[in-house]
Amino acid sequence: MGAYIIRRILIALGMLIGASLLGFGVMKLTPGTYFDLLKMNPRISQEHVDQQIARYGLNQPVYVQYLRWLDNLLPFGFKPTESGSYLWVEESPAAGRPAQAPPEDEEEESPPAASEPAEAATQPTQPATLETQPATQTAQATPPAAGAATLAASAPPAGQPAMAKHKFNWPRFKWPNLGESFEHQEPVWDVITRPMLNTLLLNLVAIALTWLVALPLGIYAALNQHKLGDLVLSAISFVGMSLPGFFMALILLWLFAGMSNFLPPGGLRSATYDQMTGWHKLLDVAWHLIIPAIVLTIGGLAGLQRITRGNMLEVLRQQYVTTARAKGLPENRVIYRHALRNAINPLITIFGYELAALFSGAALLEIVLDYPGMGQLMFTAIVSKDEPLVMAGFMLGAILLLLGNLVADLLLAVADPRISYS
Amino acid sequence: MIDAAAPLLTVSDLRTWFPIRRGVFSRVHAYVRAVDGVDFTVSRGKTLGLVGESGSGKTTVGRTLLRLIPKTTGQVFFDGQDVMALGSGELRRLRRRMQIVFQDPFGSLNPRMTVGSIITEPMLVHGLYDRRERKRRAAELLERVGLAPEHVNRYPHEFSGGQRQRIGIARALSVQPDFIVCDEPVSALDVSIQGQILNLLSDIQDELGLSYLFIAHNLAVVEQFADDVAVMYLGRIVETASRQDIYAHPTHPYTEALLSAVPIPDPTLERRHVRLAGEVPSPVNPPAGCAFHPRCPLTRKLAQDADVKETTTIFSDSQPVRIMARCTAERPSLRPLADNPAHCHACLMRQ
Amino acid sequence: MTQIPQNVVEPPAEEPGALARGVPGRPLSPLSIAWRNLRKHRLAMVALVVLIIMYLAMLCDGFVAPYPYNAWDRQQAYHPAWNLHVVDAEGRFHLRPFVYVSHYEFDPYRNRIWREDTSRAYPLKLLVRGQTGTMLFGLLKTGVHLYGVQAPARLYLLGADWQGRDILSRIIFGGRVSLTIGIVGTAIAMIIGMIVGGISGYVGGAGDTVLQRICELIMLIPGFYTLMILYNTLPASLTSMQVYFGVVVILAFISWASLARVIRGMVLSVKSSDFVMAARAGGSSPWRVVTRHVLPSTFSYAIVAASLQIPAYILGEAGLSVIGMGVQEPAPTWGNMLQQAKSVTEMTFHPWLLWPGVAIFLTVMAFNFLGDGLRDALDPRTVGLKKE
Amino acid sequence: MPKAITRALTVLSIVAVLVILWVILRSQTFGAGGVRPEVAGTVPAADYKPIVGTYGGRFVRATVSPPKSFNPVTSAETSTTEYTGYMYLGLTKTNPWTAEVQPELALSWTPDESGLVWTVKLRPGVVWSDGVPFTADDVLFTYDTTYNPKVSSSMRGIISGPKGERWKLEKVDDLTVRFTLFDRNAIFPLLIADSIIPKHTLEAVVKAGRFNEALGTSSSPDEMPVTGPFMFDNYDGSRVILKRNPHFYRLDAAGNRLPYLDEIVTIIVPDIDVQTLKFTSGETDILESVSGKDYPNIVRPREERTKKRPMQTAASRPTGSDFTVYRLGPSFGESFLVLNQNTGTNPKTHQPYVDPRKLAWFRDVRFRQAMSYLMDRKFMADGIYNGLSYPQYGPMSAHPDLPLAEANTVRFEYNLAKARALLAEMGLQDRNGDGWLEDANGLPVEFNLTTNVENEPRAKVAATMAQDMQKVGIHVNFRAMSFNTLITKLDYTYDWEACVMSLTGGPEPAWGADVWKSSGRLHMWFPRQPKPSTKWEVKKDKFFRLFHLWYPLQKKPSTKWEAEIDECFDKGIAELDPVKRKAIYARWQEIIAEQQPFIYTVTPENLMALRNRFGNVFPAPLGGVLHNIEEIYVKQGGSASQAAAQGQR
Repeated sequence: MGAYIIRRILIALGMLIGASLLGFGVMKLTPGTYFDLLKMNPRISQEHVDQQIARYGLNQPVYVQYLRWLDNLLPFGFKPTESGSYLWVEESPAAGRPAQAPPEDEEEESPPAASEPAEAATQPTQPATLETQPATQTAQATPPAAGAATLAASAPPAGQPAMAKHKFNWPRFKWPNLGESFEHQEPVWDVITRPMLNTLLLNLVAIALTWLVALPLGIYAALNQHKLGDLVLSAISFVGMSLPGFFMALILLWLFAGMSNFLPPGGLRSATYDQMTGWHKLLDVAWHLIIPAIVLTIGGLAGLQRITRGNMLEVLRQQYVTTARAKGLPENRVIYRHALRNAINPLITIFGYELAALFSGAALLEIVLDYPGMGQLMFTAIVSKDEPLVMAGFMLGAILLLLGNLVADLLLAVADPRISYS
Repeated sequence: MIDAAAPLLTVSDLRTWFPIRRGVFSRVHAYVRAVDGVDFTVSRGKTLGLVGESGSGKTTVGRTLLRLIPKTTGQVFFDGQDVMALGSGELRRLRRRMQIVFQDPFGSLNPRMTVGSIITEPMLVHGLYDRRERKRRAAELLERVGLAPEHVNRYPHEFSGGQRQRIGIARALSVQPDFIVCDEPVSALDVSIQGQILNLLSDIQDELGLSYLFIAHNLAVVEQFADDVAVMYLGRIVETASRQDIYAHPTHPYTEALLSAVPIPDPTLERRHVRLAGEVPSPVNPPAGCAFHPRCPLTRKLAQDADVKETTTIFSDSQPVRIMARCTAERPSLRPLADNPAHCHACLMRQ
Repeated sequence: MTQIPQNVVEPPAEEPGALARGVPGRPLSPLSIAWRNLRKHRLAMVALVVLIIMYLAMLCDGFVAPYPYNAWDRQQAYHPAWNLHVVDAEGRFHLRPFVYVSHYEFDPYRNRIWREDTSRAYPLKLLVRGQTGTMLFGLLKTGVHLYGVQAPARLYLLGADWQGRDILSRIIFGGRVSLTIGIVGTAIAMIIGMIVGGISGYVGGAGDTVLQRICELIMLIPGFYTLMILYNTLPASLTSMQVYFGVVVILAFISWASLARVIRGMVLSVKSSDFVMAARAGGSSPWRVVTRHVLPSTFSYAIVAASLQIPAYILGEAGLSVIGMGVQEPAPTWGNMLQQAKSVTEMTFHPWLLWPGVAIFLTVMAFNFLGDGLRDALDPRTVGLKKE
Repeated sequence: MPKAITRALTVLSIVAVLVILWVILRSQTFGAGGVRPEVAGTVPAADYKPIVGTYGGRFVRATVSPPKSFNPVTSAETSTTEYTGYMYLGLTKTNPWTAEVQPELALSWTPDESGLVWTVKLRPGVVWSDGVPFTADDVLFTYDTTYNPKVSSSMRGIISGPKGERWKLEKVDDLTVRFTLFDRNAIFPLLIADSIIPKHTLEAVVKAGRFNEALGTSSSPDEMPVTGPFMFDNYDGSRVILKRNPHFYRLDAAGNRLPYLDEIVTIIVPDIDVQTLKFTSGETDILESVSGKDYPNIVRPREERTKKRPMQTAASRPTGSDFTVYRLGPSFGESFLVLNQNTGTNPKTHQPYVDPRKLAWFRDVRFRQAMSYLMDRKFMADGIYNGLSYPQYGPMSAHPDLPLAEANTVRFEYNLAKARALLAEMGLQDRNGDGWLEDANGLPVEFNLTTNVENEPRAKVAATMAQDMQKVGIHVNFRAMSFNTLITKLDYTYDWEACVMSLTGGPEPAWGADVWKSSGRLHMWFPRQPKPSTKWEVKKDKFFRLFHLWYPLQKKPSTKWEAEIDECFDKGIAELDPVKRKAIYARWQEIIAEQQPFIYTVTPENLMALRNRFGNVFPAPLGGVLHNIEEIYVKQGGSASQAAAQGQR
């Protein structure tokens, strides 16, 4: 089991890198950058736009941009430099030190973008100056021995400091981050936490509702097969399965918010939220959740109800249920101890998949209903090309999918003694 | 051109192992040794019966020598050609001469094809005959195997199991092969039908001079059909002899045990009933030495015999059993009997 | 497909008793059995009929619809639905429904107040001559329409949009996109899925691993986000036809992987089946084995999966269009028509703009019923284990 | 048979759903009862007489996008300025009625005779919200920071010369600053309306090189002392709260320190539609930028609400008529059609940016005038804005009251016959009787029209004109694309033909220099020209010459109009005499109206709605409803709900 999980995680890491490459590549297919938006404002100068573009490295080759992004994510990152190099930092030739070529072969592979120091000098972007300045200062101010010490273990023994034109940039610990959003000018993590929590809230409420309603209904339908209740439920299921979520959302919005002001028209909290007391705050959020949660629930309800019913019928037909009945066990015990457990097992996988779709599953609905969640955020980010934000949402979605699948598989193993991963 | 006395098919040291992968990097952890060093020959116009319990690897042998499953090591010579070394084109040509009839009459016919196209397909892919001739031959073959020629346009699901097996035979015959692997062709059929199919196979053999490798899981079927018999246990052949020899003088304890299970039509005859202890061990981790030793009835005898010196004690069915030390250490090889060189067996205690 | 249970006791004489089940002289192919099963499924048949009607209307759109999709009349912007009358201004009843010419004025609150000119009635007519429209995907031109009224009156059974275009006509023309996108998309995904799944399952080895990883990668990426990102990569200079294909390809790109995986699983099981062994032993080339034996065995799954996936494509296109990513105006699709109804003002004042949503609902439901019927008819055991 | 029942039930439920939909979808669906809100217009400047209000209350508004930063130097987008406008004052401000420059932090600004040296006297007694006095040092610091190359300042380009010249600032005394400009600049008083930032908190930040990140959305309120009426309090991702600045310099007539309101809460609501709903349901107090399309919905009768919902505070309880809708006259978001007149060739592919055949049409003034004749401005107003918009024919004509607006411009009213005639004069007419136009060579007249998807009214404007173009026989392929893509085409690749756009405008033409001057970046029809190119540059391209032979120009249009516009703008900025300036800009408007490089369509009406509980509301045509936010107060005793809100606080 342990080896299985480790294996899954290793594969998952590889998959995530693949997914990030795919996402990044696809996003780069579109021309233009986020900052093109600024250009239509006569009050914003071209220089300002160029500066912003340079600040986020959008003028560099795509692979450098990708590395920059990846570097942000790693806990032991290679500090990005403005010359585009990740492993090799260009040392400013310190006075008095012999600048000789190092013997290693790798050193000769000077990074492609490193040939643009002139440009970097003429357009000094903010982070660059900030990062390189202290480094050069320490190098110049401290004696060679101390300087070597700051270069970590790679530096040759003091006394004969073979100062290279490039020095190896050792990975050092840093907190992983998702970069900075172009639009919000804030760390991506800060931007997405709240929408993420909102989306989780909506989806968890909807999933809980769906399961709480669908399971009893499914069991009821199975136990009353071909009776009126079952028939009504399956008729409703078919209609519910076929009613597009966004259409239902539009109609509910129009009926309850547009025409009658009965339910709030969107968002998650009222403007007066912070004037409210604790109890009212809860009610306020619940009030705002009604329309989106109902739409999501109805969407999932129909399918789950039908599957539960099918599974339950299947199990009830099995011989061990017949045996249990033949033993004279009370009907309730037969159904809830013997049948139900086995009927629910296959549903566990579905639960895993639902978990996987937490982030992107309700995206369209969020956009249509103006719910302040990930879908809404990603929509604006994609349209305006706020790349760090798009990548973060994309990757979070992918991670959740991986996790959901893993959880589904593990849950299945826990629930079903016949399955084991060894 | 080729010596008629030379065997049609020679199999030497054939092994088919299936890897088992596990762990973080899914390295090969172990192998299922389905076939683990098998030698036999099939003579022209004769039938070799290959007998063994389920899981002994006999079906794998049949499929490996037709190259339906990749071998691990070993050689197979068919009419002087090294089957395992053939390129894909030569292999296809050879396939005309080697055919197979499957055990399961329901799974071996493509449910989406008519009987006619099932039978004509081998001819088609080998480019034999033109379209009309193929149709004519299909009808002819159907008739030969006891079905009506107009059945060519029907689908397999409209036939009974015995009828389907006849279709399978007709398909095998369609390219006029020299050799057919009959992979338990009757074990899925009712007893009443078994005889009819066996008779059909036998008639066809007489008529066309075919050779068969006849795979079966009990000796009863083989008794009336095979010229020679090979007994397999856990991927190895433990005894091979002519039909008469094996039924008259089984030498390997496993063969004896199998034979004792065969019902004897003559009530006056009495056969000592040998009951095998335990179950077939896993082919992943076969017992060292003689693979049969944990279940071997001879060990029971050994418990009483005092003259065998080197013994060791194993636990079989939780009973301590004394067995010959060599049985657990040395892998027995197939050796001819002193009095009958055509009769080989692989039992250390009897050699 | 097994019609005879395995435990049936066989007649000893081996007379072809089992054959008596079929119609004598005519082979009963698996397909005809499926059709026979499907015919028993009433609801699926109703759905099939509804779909056939819809597709026929879509194919003959220029003839069935009273107006071409882009026929505008700015004087009639936002004309309400159903302007057919049977009782005229004097209170007389007419058997043949008729239409009055109408026009609007703004009241001080900018509501459109509609007034009908009752001086002349324009009766509803069948097979009238009107504006030339196209049908059969634009291959044929027709000036004759199934029904309509004489100009200058205009018939608005389901109302008009902001340019005075007939909603019903646009729904019928919108079927060109919405009704075909599922079929084209599923076909593309199915072809890719079959090829990849077939190769992956049949060949195995390193190729299988690589293909499986690619499939997993595609399944890993969050669907709707990817849809939006990919739509944004479509070049700007595309015509609406090209955008349509772009959207189809994008939708297929998202969905082929799961198909490929299921087909791979089926190929793996079919591959080791005896009839495939038999075909190989018979000397069939791998290509022939895959195309003649392995893949056809996955067809029944494929057909069911297709009928169940088509609604997903319709909804996918509509969803994208509703948020403005899809085939653009003036070409109608049900999604981009709904986009206009998205605002609460439009829904309150012009609720007839929501009709395309009803069309989506009906189509999706019909496909759901049909898929359900097909699943029952084709193979209840091997199909539909997992609901996407 | 149960199966039969399930089928019957399913069919029945489908039929039921369809019937319900049928009933609902047939016609307008709101009840007729209830009360409509009032509708009002602007108040004349003469009636602007604020009274003494009362303290307290909050003001809730909604906005589309979240704030990116509260840094007035680095960000000039609306998402920042809509807050910094309340927080930071400039030296001057514009009059909301007349667009005249008025004193704010500066009391006076006087040029010397050369027009290059301006002496600015600052208002005494102004303190930052943390109590530190505002002095000339803050002004110097602000301009230092703006010119700092490490600061990505949006203003730097505008106040720098073409060769990087800068203004020189000298501190004469604590309340006097002397600006020395590098050239004469008539809009200098306007330029110094930009926010002044505090030196005492930000100087260290600038020195540390962290200014670009300073005053961000996660900064604490203590880091942001302000001079404006409101200061930053809190931003939690969905709401921005600004609170009252107790040190704001203005006093009311009774000597009370303004502002009256305690808080301005801005909630982020991306969807305009939901903003409307939030306003009508009582969650917000103001509805800015109402589209004419939504007007009937906003003024529709609403029931007086009596039942109180648990989660709604009394203050936000809506009633049918508790707000007023203000019609403020034309806004600045005019849509126009622009045709690509770029004669250049792509340096990579050596292909001309625009098909020479089409370029010849686009550069022909008759073609552009014909396009202007094709604009059904009446329908655009009625169909898209419910009639709440103004036809526009020239760059400023929709604003007849603006100081520099010139009303007597040429107008090309909707007239298909005149459009056809002009096109025929160019040789574009239906030669084969198929209803579509062909050129002299028999080739169809066609081009691509585009706009951006995101702006729905603009897309509708484009769709409308495309229909009329088709009606006169031009094959026009209309496709909307995403804004980024469109901008890339307009700004980099130049591979577009016709496009519907709009620009952020304003009452001062000089701001638009980048648009109108031929070297400008936003000179959309042919940006970044080394020198004005209105003259036919036939020799440049071989193909072009070939085509030129086929389409000899019977009458050469005025060839130097672009150069003349350049001249207008160069002269206009340097001209300090208002009368002469007006004449210069009148000439510019005349040229544009005649040459139609931008073919204007309609300008939507500026509509706002505000709750009636606020006092001192004096809507102005340019400043809107909130221009005197510091004087706006919550009326006492207005309603019971108001009292409740007061009590709760």
